[in-house]
Order: sequence, then structure tokens, then C-alpha cells
Amino acid sequence: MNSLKVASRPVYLDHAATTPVDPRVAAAMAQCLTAEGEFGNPGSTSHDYGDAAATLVEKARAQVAASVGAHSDEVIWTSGATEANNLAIFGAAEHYAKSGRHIVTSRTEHKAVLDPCRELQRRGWRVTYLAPDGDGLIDPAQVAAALQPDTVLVSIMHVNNEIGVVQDVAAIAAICARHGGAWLHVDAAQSAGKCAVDFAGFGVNLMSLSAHKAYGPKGVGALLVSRRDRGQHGDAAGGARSFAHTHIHLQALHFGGGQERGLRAGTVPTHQVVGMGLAFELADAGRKAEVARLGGLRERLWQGLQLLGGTFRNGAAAHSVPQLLNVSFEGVEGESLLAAVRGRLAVSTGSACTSALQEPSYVLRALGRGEVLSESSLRFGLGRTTCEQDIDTALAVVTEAVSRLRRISGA
Amino acid sequence: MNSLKVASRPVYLDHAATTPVDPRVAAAMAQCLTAEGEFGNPGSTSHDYGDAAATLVEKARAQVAASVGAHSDEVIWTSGATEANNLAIFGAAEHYAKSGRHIVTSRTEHKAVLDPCRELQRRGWRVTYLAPDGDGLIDPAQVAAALQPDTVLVSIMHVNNEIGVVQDVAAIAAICARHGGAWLHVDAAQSAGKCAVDFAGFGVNLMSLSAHKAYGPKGVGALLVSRRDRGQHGDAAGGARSFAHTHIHLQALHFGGGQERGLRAGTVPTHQVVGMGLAFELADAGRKAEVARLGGLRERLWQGLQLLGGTFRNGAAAHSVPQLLNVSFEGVEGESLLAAVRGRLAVSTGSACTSALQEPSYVLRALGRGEVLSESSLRFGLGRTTCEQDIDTALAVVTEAVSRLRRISGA
Amino acid sequence: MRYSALTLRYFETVPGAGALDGVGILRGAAGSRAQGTWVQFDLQVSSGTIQAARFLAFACPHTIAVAAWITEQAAGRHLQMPLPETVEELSQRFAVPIEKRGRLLIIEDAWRAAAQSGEHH
Amino acid sequence: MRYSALTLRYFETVPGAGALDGVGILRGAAGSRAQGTWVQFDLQVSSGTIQAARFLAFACPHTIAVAAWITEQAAGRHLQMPLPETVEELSQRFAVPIEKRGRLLIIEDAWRAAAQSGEHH
Ligand SMILES: Cc1ncc(COP(=O)(O)O)c(C=O)c1O
Ligand SMILES: Cc1ncc(COP(=O)(O)O)c(C=O)c1O
Repeated sequence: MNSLKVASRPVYLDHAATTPVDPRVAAAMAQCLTAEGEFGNPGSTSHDYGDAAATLVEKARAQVAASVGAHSDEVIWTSGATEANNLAIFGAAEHYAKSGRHIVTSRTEHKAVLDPCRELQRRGWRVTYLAPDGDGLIDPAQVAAALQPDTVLVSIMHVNNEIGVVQDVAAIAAICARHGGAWLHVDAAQSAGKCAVDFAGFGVNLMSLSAHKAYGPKGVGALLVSRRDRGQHGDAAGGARSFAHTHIHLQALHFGGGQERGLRAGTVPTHQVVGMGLAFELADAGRKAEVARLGGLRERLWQGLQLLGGTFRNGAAAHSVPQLLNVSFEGVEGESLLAAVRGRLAVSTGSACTSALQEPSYVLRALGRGEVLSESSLRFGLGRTTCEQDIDTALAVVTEAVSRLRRISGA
Repeated sequence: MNSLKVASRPVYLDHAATTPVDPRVAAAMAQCLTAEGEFGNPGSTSHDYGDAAATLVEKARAQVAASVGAHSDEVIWTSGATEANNLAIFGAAEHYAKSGRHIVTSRTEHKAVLDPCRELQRRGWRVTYLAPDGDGLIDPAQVAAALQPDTVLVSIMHVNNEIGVVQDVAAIAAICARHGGAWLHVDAAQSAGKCAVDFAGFGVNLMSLSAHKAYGPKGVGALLVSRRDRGQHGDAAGGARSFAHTHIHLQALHFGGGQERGLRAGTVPTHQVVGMGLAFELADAGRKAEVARLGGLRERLWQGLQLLGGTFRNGAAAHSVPQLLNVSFEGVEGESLLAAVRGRLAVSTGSACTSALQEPSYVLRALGRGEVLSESSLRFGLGRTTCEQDIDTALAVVTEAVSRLRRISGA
Repeated sequence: MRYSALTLRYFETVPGAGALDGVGILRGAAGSRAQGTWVQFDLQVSSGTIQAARFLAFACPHTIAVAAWITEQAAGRHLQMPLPETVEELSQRFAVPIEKRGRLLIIEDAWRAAAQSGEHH
Repeated sequence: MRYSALTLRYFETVPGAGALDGVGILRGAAGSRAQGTWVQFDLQVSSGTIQAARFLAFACPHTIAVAAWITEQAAGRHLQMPLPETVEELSQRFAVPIEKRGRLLIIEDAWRAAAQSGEHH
């Protein structure tokens, strides 16, 4: 299709969209599929095939829990972070509807948070969308100011998928705890292996995880549902809340076989959760070395791109994961930039775009970038397979493309 | 754990709970995981990794569609039949809530249909639960009699998961079409490879599919959403319905990235849908030969079991898929029967049971079996790997166990 | 459902399964098949001491195992003595899940019924 | 986004990209960078016939490809003639998705603006 395509595949720098499955993970998954492996239904308690599968599922649950500072019984398997976000937001909103119908979130959340919030608005909830600063950061004080007596949920992401900025969710959790009525959900789909995740330590109530951003399979994730009791706080706003002493409850989205303590019906896919368990264990174990390595490569990339002039780095460099670099290029149109690099470089503009008309990134616009620059940006997602050679290829390809397009546009 | 366990694994006769993945399917899935394969995000349209994955996803969609008489654009990927059932039932109920709040279903549906219906009752819908006859069959006339002017949905399964009985969904579809306001959902999780499925030919509006009952992976399924226009029927009950000329619409359950035409947000898991596509193609191609082969083995099993005396076959033999045999044994307690065969035979009582207290099957009770016999039953689920030797082993093991337990119980 | 090794052993070997014939056999039962658990004990007693015991059970593996064990322990015990272990102790010995504890009360009832059936002779 | 082979070829080779200098050059532009599509044509005309054409574009690959193709076809055409193909024909030739057809109107506007700019000379 694309005549620029060379014999070898383009350099893959879109690890924020998805990662290849680690070969060790793929091997573990393969052990749970065919007749030779543990193919039993983990819900079948009447025979050893089912028991063996259930044992693997529980091991995987423990692996995920251990890697994010949670307990095994706080892990609810889902089909991904999208479902986890939906379960968290609808589940808490519907369960606590009698306590209040106000939600606080931010403008730079993933669509899998924003769209459920919009649907709740349609159903009569009020939603406050916090605006981040020009670097993409939410000040915890903004959350404090937005809380109202009837706020039941705050949903703030951990690592932003377009710009890599890390929000201070521990500080936000402390604010929610003081409020006493607002539970905190954190979309941590982009966090595993990129920065420390400590569910209990952060004091978060709900946290969404996804396997395929961390070298695990697509189609599996988890919602962490805290079983910690929330203590009464003397300065709780809004008077005594009836649920102040209990842990969080949710209404289910899928009803059926009673799996996952009734919170998520459906046969648990052994190979998928086994893959996620191992992927999270490996990501956690390798995190520190990888963060250092990729931090170096990312700076090499940014230094090189700056030579082009008219380049703007999006998101607070000092508060971002090293896997991501998001850059706006003056004087080039976004879609043409993508098309020009496409044969040799796989990158994206941030949000997987299903329509033929590219829309400017709402995340970059929320940072105040303006429409043209928001559209003329590339997200470089570095990952485990990324090497110095890849960075140098990327630099050469982008430099050539930007220069060529600037000539064509007369910039 | 179980001292009866011999060196080789027990004979697996629980294919109705789940099937091993076909080795060809596992191989195809493995091609979509690691860096060497098509690991791209099918939603990433800005590079070839994404495009290649999207191409595989669309091929799989066409495979599933072709095997069940549907069009590709009627296939919505889900995480399994549980989610498909939930999407169908909540999706239609919520979308058509203004047209009516009455639903018709049957007592022998899977929990993934019954539990969403119960949840809708909690939200104010009325649900009619039809009682099957002693053979497990629903007479289409029962559906006709149950329809009310404000009925918006009928949900009747195709193949029952406990007794294998096949309902006449085409006749039921004709009745719903005449009514004009009631859409028909069919849970066909157990159908693929077992009996002919013809979504368009049956005239069904919504149909749930699951991969792992047909030698595909767990954690993936599909909801077929008809795009056929429904014609106006002269004898439509309830006067002119505003939606009589259009095809069915649903409200989504998961909101987010806009995948699956906005009906089901979440990254599409390439390896999972590729597995389902191939599994359905293979199941359809091999169906006729397999049905003949397994029909013979099932009769051999039933003939042998009858020698025990006090055995009752559950479900209409003449209207059931050949993969299933459900038998009640007089004079033995159900859990002990399962435990006694467990070391050498993997079977179940029908419903995957998560509690320590075995409950009598609600399906068998709906057939009027009575509590004791309902509890003292085994479901034999034959499948692709089942051979004559397996049947003979099963016969020997069950005969020994039933005889022993009858002695212990003084029967 | 997983069973402990001890439960499985008694469920599979069922020492004492059966009935006793003859004069002076004490018999008692409790529960019902319709409710899923029925247990019967037969005791052969001589001068107030149990000589032999047998049981029949339409019941789950835990219940069968416990009844078999109790039957095995019976010989030599005085008829008026209670069960060799409390329901609580039996539950622990055989790893009986909490939801099933009620079934051990049926065993206790059956045993008591057998022992007391002698009072009417 | 997938592009046809023709679209890709013109996007990559961009014949006629650039500007023309000198007296008597007709120049016209349409669209705006802020809205994501801006196109400019320069025409060198002699006795009402186009001798050479160049374009500049801040635009998507489809728009760039079409502008490049039009520039390539220009030499020898009479200034008053319309574009060599209609927007509909261009859309088909370059497999322009329906949502993007509006951008071809910007090309048409820019071309017309260039051609008509001569009227003021
Ligand atoms: C921040 C964030 N949230 C949620 C999601 C959705 O995750 P999944 O693909 O597992 O549904 C993604 C990735 O697409 C993400 O980056
Ligand atoms: C009839 C029926 N419906 C629905 C389901 C649920 O399917 P899944 O396991 O794909 O969620 C099953 C199997 O468990 C079934 O047998």
C-alpha cells in the first residue's frame, strides 16, 4: 500500500498505544489453551481441569496485586482498562446515587473516563472537568476546590496517555479522604512498568489497569477495588456520611455467573489473566532499569528534534514518565506529518483516531496549545525493544519529513 | 489432592463448560502477540502495525459472520457471551424504555440472561418467565401468548447449556415480527458447531456468541446486531410503533474509544478475535461430520447408563444437540456422585457452582424433575477429542460410582 | 469443591457402611433424602457398650466421611457417651466448609436417635 | 488512514511544489492554516495560456496530492478554463474520503483566486 515501506518494518515508537507481548508472557499464555494445557473453565469446581485453571487465575491475581501494592482480593478482572473505567465510574455513581450526583474529573482523561462521565451527565449527574495547567498538571488544590457536599466520585488518571505527565494521586487521595464522601478512582492504564504504583500507599479506592500497555495481552485488565475501611475524618465536609466507615461498594455492569464476587460476570479467561499476571510481575521487576535506560533515549530524541526549530515539547518534562515524548511541530499539518513518516516510523498523534478527519488532540488543546499546534504533534512512545539505532532512525525520518513539509507549506 | 487421580488426566467430558482451544486456533493467536507478529493496536490507523492488525480483525469478523449467516457489519466483538447477553438485554431495554418496559424470557435461560432480567425488574421492568414443558421445550405459542403491547424484548436461548435442547427460534422470531414491537434476542453461546445457526434465516435481531464453547479462546465473543430493516406488519399489536421500519438500536454498556461503531468501547484484542474467527470457521466446516460421530457416541453412553436402572434422561432427545447428555440417577446424592467420579472423569452438574453448597439445577427443576433428582444428575459434554474409549471409561466409572453410592445410601 | 485428604480417604473407603441385622440392634436416622441429607446409624450394643456400628447415608462427601469415621470410633464406647468429638471438632478434622456445618447436626441427631432408640426396648 | 497508490505518489514526489517569482505571476490562495487547510497557486501566464504553475499547501496528503496533480496538468491550459477535472472526478481519482471533499473546494477556490487575480492587472 505504502510505497515508502522498506523491506524491514518501520521502527515502532507507539508503545503507548500498545506493546508487543513479552515472549515469556506469550509462552505462559500458550500453556492455558490447548488440550495439553490448562484449558479448563476456572469456574468449574467439579473437576481437576477447573481447579487447575482456578489455581493459575489466583496466582495471576496475586502477581498483579503484588506489583501494584494491592491485596489479591482487591483485584477484579475485566476485559481491559476501558471496562475497568466504566465499571468504576458507573458502578460507584449508581451505587452512591442516593448520596450525591456530582463527579470531579479532568479534561485530559482518556475517553474511557470522559465518555462514561458524559453519559452520567445525560442521566442527571453533574460533572466538573478540571483544567490542567499548561504543562498538563492538575493541582490537588483544584480538586479540593471542586469538591461539593454531594460529590461521590473523583476520577483522575495517573499517567496521561498522550503526554506522559504523572499526576499526584496520593495528594488527591488525601483530599478525598478528608472530604469523607468522595471516593477516588485512578485510571492507571499507562502506569505499570513506568512509574511506581502503590494502590494502598496512595490511598486510592479504585484503580484501572490494562495488560497490553505493559507487554501483556490485549483484552484483559483489572479494576482494583479497595477493601480498606475508610476512617471517619473529623473535618469531613457535608456532615456524617453513612458510608464513611465502610469500604467502597459498586454496582456491577455485567450480571450473570457470579464470578469476581458478583462484580463482573463472565468466564474468567485463564490465558489472558495468566498473561497479565506475569507481564505485571516482569514490568515491576524491570521498572527501575528500564526507566533509566529510556530516559536517556528520550532525551537523545528531544535534543535531536530541537535542531529543527519550531518544536514544542508538550507536558511537564520534570513530571513525566520517560517512555513518552510528545512534540508539536510548527508549520506542518498533522496528518501529512504522520503520512510522511509512516513508511519508516510507527508513531501516532495520541488518540487512536477512527474517523477519516483527524481531530486536534483534546488533551493538547486543554494545555492551551491552540488548534494548529495541537494537530501538528507526534507522540513518541518508547519501549522495551527501543534502542539507540531506533532513535537515530526516528530523528532522521522526522527531520526529513518536517523539512520537506515545511518547504511545501512555504513555512 | 485427589487420591483417585491416576497418572493420566481424567477423561474430559465437560465440553459444555469449555473446550480446549484447537491447535490451529492457538497457532493463529500466537501470530498476533509478540514483536514478530501482528501486535499492533487495531485502532491505530496511523501506521502499518495498526493497519495489519485491523485487517486481521476484519477477516475474523467476516469468518464469524459467514459461519452464522450474518453480515460482517452485524458483528460486535465482546468479551464473551455474558457481556453479549448483558449488552443485548440492557442495551435494548434502555434504548426502547420509552416504548415499553416488558420482557419475555424463559426459566431455563443461562444466568447471564436471567440475572440481567432480574436487574431490570429491580429498575422497574416487568419480566415474564416462560415455563418449558417437561422436555425443556418452549412452545412458540407460549411466546405469542406472553407478548403484551408494551413488550420490547424477547430473549430465548438457542441451545440449552445444561440439557442441550434446541429451541425453535425461527418460529419465535416470526411471532415477534408479527407483534412488531418486540425484538428477539437469542443466546447462542452453545450453538456453534453443534447445530445450524442462520442469523438472517432465523429472522433474529440480536444473537450472543462465545468462542470458548467452540474450541476458541475464553474471554471473547460477539453480539450480532441485525441491520436488516423490519417491515411493517399489518397485524402489529399495539398500533403503529415508531420503530417498526428501522433496524434495532442499542444503548452501549461501555463508553470510551468509539470502537465497534460506538456500541462497545475498548481496544479490540486481535489475537482473541482472530482465534474466534478461525474457531467458528472450523466448527462450521466440521459440524455435520462431528454431529453424526458424537450422536453415535452419546447413544452408546446412554445405552450403557440405562443398565444401571433408575436413570432418567433430561431434555427432549429428539430436539437436542448430540454433544450433550444429561442424566439423573435415583438414589445417589449429587455432590457425592461428582466426587466419586472425579478422579477419572471430568463432568459437571450443569451450572458452574461457586458456592460450597451445591444447589439443585434450576433448569432441571423447571422441567419438573423434583429437587432430589435435579441434584443427582450429571451433564456429559462430549467434544472433538472424545473417542469410544472415553465413553467406555465414563461408563465404567459412573457405573461403579453409582453402584457404590447406592449401597452406601441403602437404595 | 476440594476435599481434604482425610475426607477423601473416608469417603472412598467408607469403613462401616451398611446395616446390621438381628435382635437388639439400635437404629436411628435423621434428615431426609428430599432435603439432600439423610443419615442412619445401626448400633449393636451389649451391656451398654457398643460392639459394632454401621451407617447408611444419602449425603455429600463430607457427611459420608464424618459418619464413616464416627462408626469406626464406635466400638467399645458406652452408649450413653456423646459423639467422640463435638461438631466443631469434627468440622475441623474433616475441613467441613462453614456452609455445611448444619449437616453435621443431622449426623449428631441420627446418632442420638439410634442411642435413644434403646430406651424404648 | 490508508491512501491510494496515486495519492501517495503525488504526496511524496509533489511535482510543482514551490512558488514562482517575477513580474506577471498570478497568485491566489484559499483556506487558512488555523483551520488546517491552506492552498496557494502561482501561475505564470503568457497570452492567456498557463506556462508554468506551482503550489504551496499546509494540508493533508490528499489535498497536497490533488494540488500537485493540478499544477502538473496546468501548462498549456487556457487561464479561463476550469480545473481539468471536477471536484467529483478528482475525489475519485485520488480516493478522497467523503468527509474530506470540502478540502477540494478550497483547492478550487485557490485556483480560481489565482486565475482571477489576473483580472486586476
Ligand atoms: C489512560 C488510558 N486509559 C484507558 C485505556 C483503555 O485501555 P484498554 O485498551 O485496556 O481498554 C487506555 C489505552 O487505550 C489508556 O491509555
Ligand atoms: C447458554 C450460555 N450463555 C452464556 C454463557 C456465558 O458465556 P461466556 O463464558 O462467553 O461469558 C454460557 C457459558 O458459560 C452459556 O452456556
